[in-house]
Amino acid sequence: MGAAEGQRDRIGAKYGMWFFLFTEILFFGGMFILYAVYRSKYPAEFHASAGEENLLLGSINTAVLLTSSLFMAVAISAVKKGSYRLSVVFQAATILMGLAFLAIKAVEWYEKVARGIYPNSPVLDKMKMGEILFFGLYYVMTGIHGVHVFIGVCVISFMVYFTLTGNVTQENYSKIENTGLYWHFVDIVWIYLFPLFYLIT
Amino acid sequence: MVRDAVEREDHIGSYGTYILIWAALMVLLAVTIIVAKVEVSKYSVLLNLFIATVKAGLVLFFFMHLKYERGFLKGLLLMVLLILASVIGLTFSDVWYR
Amino acid sequence: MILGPSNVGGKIETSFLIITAACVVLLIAVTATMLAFIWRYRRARSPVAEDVEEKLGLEIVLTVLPTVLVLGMFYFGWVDFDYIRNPPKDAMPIDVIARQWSWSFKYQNGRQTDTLRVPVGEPVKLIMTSEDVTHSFFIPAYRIKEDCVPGLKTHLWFNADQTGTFDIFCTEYCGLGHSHMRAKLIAMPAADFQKWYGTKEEAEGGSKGLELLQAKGCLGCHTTDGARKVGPTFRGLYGGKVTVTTNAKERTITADEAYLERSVRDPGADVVKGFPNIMPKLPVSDEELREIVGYLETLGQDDDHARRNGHAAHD
Amino acid sequence: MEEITAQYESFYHEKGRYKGILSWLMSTDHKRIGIQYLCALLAFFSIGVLLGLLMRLNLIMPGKIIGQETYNRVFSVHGIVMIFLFIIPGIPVAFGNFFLPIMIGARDVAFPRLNRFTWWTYLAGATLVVISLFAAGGAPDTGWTFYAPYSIRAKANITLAVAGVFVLGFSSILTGINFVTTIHRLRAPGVTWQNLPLFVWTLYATGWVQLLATPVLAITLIFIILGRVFGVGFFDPAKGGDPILYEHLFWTYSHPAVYIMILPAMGIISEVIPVFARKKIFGYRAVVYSALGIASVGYFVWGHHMFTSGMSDTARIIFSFITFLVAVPTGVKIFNWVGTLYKASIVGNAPMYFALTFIFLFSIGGLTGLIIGSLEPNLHLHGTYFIVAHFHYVMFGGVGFAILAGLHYWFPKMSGRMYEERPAKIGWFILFVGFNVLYFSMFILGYEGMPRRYFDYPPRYFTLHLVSTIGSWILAMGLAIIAGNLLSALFRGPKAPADPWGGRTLEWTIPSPPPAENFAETPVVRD
Ligand code: HEA
Ligand code: HEA
Ligand code: HEC
Ligand code: CUA
Ligand SMILES: [Cu+2]
Repeated sequence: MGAAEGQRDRIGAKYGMWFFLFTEILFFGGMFILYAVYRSKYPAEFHASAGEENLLLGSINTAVLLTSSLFMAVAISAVKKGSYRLSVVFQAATILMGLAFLAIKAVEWYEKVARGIYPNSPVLDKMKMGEILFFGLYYVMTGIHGVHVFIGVCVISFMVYFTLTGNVTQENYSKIENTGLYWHFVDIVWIYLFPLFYLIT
Repeated sequence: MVRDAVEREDHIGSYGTYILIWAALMVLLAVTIIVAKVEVSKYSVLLNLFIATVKAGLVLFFFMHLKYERGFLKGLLLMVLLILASVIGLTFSDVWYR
Repeated sequence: MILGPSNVGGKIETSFLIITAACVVLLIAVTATMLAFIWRYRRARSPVAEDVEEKLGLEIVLTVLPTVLVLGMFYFGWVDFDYIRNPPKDAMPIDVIARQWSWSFKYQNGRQTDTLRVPVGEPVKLIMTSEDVTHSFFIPAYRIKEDCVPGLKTHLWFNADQTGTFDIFCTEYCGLGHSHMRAKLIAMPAADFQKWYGTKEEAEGGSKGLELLQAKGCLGCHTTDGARKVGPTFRGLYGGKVTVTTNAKERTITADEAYLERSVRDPGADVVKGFPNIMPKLPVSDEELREIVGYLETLGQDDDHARRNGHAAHD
Repeated sequence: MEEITAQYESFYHEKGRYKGILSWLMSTDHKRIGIQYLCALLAFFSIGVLLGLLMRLNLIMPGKIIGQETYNRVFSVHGIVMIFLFIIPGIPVAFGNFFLPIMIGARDVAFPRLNRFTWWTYLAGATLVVISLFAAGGAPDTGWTFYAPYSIRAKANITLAVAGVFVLGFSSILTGINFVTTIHRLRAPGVTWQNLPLFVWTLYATGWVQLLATPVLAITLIFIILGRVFGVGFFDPAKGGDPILYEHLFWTYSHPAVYIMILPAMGIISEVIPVFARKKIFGYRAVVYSALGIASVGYFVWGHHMFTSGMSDTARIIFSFITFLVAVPTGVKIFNWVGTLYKASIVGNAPMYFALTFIFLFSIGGLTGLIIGSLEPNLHLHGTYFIVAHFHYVMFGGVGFAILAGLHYWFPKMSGRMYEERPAKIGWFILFVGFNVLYFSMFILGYEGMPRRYFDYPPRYFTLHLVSTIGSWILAMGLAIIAGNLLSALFRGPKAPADPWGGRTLEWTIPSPPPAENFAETPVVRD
């Protein structure tokens, strides 16, 4: 045990990651509290504003993210089985899916901004209070989720590098395993964001 | 350490299971969109949240291997979710009765 | 039952004293036991320690006892709470408007003042809100307070039992002038109150301009008596010399009518030296502005501007 | 247990990749990191103390030394520095880092490099806060609570300060994760949950609170920044936002935060008292359960800061009720400490003096907490100096005295030298007297209705303010004597033996100061 060995404590590292995810649950939890309160105050406005969302793009994005999770899971199993080539391919696919998600998200944001709907915009400030809050929450929650996706993409890129250089191996796969946990968690957050913003019409 | 003996042999998920889970997730995605569009009842929002929870459960238990973890970790996760739920509940004890 | 200057004050005081007494007893018990043990079991008298067996029974007693105690305290904090929070139906409503950094009280007949006057022996309900940030309305003598939250109506009620003049403080930090956001509560005999309530407003202020200063909240930051508050005093302002910062350049100008109007319409344009640029743009119609400026002109002239503004306001 | 002679060099002579000052700044040795934290903490603490004295000075002659605007900034910075830079990280990062691995027989924490990283994030956050004091716009003037909507409109450098606090929170979370994982994974054989030192237990409970409460603050602070920079109106009534919701989110973190402060302090006390009473703690299990009880129930009482905020009456009653429940496990702890003295053989060293005064002062602070936790008295006392007195009693009388107890108790182990007893006790006495003069008068002030955060006040409060200010000078003197004594011991004190107090925990089995990897071989604890 000790310092050097502690580093190789795979289970310790996994626990650490889970604890971090608990933190993330409460971090997003803070936003969900806000959402819940404002939705209970302004149900009609939330209902109406959700209709403005682009359901098609939202659904595609959900599918993209779920698929990326599949790729990530496969990539990890591949490392554990020693098929590094396969793993790298699937990691790259995960990254592509992540980037696709961000691109589609950008299109959605762009659509709204083009219509003048963004925080503090003259158009938005003239709307009803519940609608201002809905779109404020929309930007903040999807924005912070997007930042998480982006961080995930960066981390997975490092994992690709580590797998190629033999830093992540069949015996020592903590890093990629924990990356996977993070990626799946980000996916779960989206699973909840999707109905809350697109499906409450 | 002895107490980790069980965990030493880590679970390796099979590709087949993963693909099945993925397929289930896709089906649930379709269902949830349909539920929302058809507006079967005014409870469709709750139903959608329920479906989301099932999806999240699938990801948690299979993709994140929670199914193969010790009860300890599952218990902790449950505790965290309960705390979040209680915080929301206490906040609403203000919001609803104000 | 302790009586105080108001009904709710007495109730709160009673509950405070009961709970405090319980706490003092507990504190003395804990401290005395500790001191006794320290004395009895100090090294010199008790050279060898004896390990004491853990007694489950004792531990349970030591858990249940405090539980009962705290539940008792909770109860005494709660008994009159519903009474204190729920005003009777016939209470006279008064609107309280808080803003940085002054109070306005609006009566049902439209009368608006910056001093709260209430009749003794009649329940009064305050309906409170704020125009900008969160404030808190506190009458120490009555032992009650409640925040004034923008976008929300909160309430307090009381029944004054004695005549007198009492302080009103703002107890939620609201920015620069927080500690000067004070007002007075005057509890007066019901008959006097009715007389005051019935008379027209002119009787008090005398001038329309002064009333406007009060109503718009100017007097939250400015005084007319030469004391410095958050902003410079109005006394001796008109016609005197003022050192101001305009576009980051300092200059000395004469406070003429145009300057006074500019100061209200665009407070950031000329910022008086020695004061922060925090005066808000308040909604004032041209008509009202003329009244205000007209009033300011009556406040005399005082060339010694430095002395005028160097003097700090102390009660 | 027999003494391990130092085959290793002390960690002061670590031979690593880096030389000189970098061998400290880049070291991943938990002991070095702990000492660096301690130095940083004490530096910020001194700033906070000076600001505190400045406030007291102003309050006996408002407007003569500093103006109203300055005063508002001073108390805000005092609060921010004391809370976020000093007392919340406080015990865990300094004493926790140094002693947690040793006490469980490990060579380091679970993630040593992460530990190093948290030190840098702490410093980065602190730097941001410090920059916010001097950058154009001026120091924040919102109070440490950053209440919206004022904090969203105020012109001062709130964005920077809030960003700094956010980074500090991040550091705190990572420390929590690190400690919880360490305690789960790195216990030496024989160190079980049933005989884990109580200080470690409290760090464990604290770790969970850090982990689960801090993210709520993080997101709240992000909302403030978004509100200021992008005009997202979550707390702006003009845009439908609800200012009270801000208070909910803020206190959802900041009440549990007071238990982040006090739990490790209680841990120190639970270590010190048995050692100087020469016996085992009375009711080990009760003390452990009560720590876990405080940590978990403490999560659900935040509403007691909002009894006059316009929150619903239903919520007020619920929160007051839960608040009273928290007092029970705390009471259990007090009873067990006092019970430990029964049939003891009490040695009167300085750490014990501080520990026993902790019990007294913390009881005053905690019991007044119950007074303000009651529904009716709170209507009177909220926002007055009564609250200021309450939290200084729990935070200095409690945590502060525990830090001083720990500092004296572990001084020989950390520095390898002994301090002098006499000056320590003289300092203790003056500090104790000054403390009570300074803060007890605030209870009376508050009862008479003196509002807090007031730069200026009606003259009837003057006498008590004067008494309080004089107390602050006495207290400063005591603190100076204590600090001077420890500083001179650091350079001139005699060499300390491995176990000067007769301690039973593992850190006393290794030389003072401990060698680089703590233990020559993994210790095995038999009970
Ligand atoms: C270390 C920090 C710390 C600790 C430990 C506590 C502990 C407690 N605090 Fe305190 N509190 C603060 C720091 C802390 N507090 C701060 C900083 C603020 C102000 C924030 C701000 O507005 O700026 C505050 C404000 C505050 C308020 C809000 C006041 C207001 O603004 O209106 C309340 C109200 O309920 C409260 C209550 C309590 C209670 C019930 C406890 C309990 O945990 C205390 C339990 C302890 C005891 C009960 C005493 C010991 C026990 C015995 C002697 C045994 C016998 C007793 C019994 C069985 C009852 N605190
Ligand atoms: C840990 C937190 C901490 C500490 C140490 C202090 C220390 C002091 N504080 Fe305060 N204070 C706060 C936290 C703290 N404060 C907070 C959060 C607020 C609210 C701010 C707000 O309203 O937003 C506040 C507000 C506050 C006010 C109210 C301002 C107002 O409302 O207008 C006043 C008034 O006098 C005051 C005074 C002092 C003084 C004189 C000191 C000091 O000078 C006292 C000196 C030191 C000690 C008592 C020693 C204790 C010993 C230790 C902690 C161990 C140190 C170890 C070594 C020296 C080796 N403080
Ligand atoms: C929030 C506090 C605040 C309020 C409310 C306020 N003022 Fe001011 N006022 C200031 C400050 C501070 C200054 C000095 C800095 C400046 O010139 O902007 C000032 C300056 C002035 C001046 C120039 C004074 C001089 O000495 O040169 C005038 C005239 C004035 N205010 C009038 C008003 C009127 C009329 C109102 C009400 C409609 C009002 N103020 C409301 C804070 C306030
Ligand atoms: Cu208004 Cu403080
Ligand atoms: Cu609290």
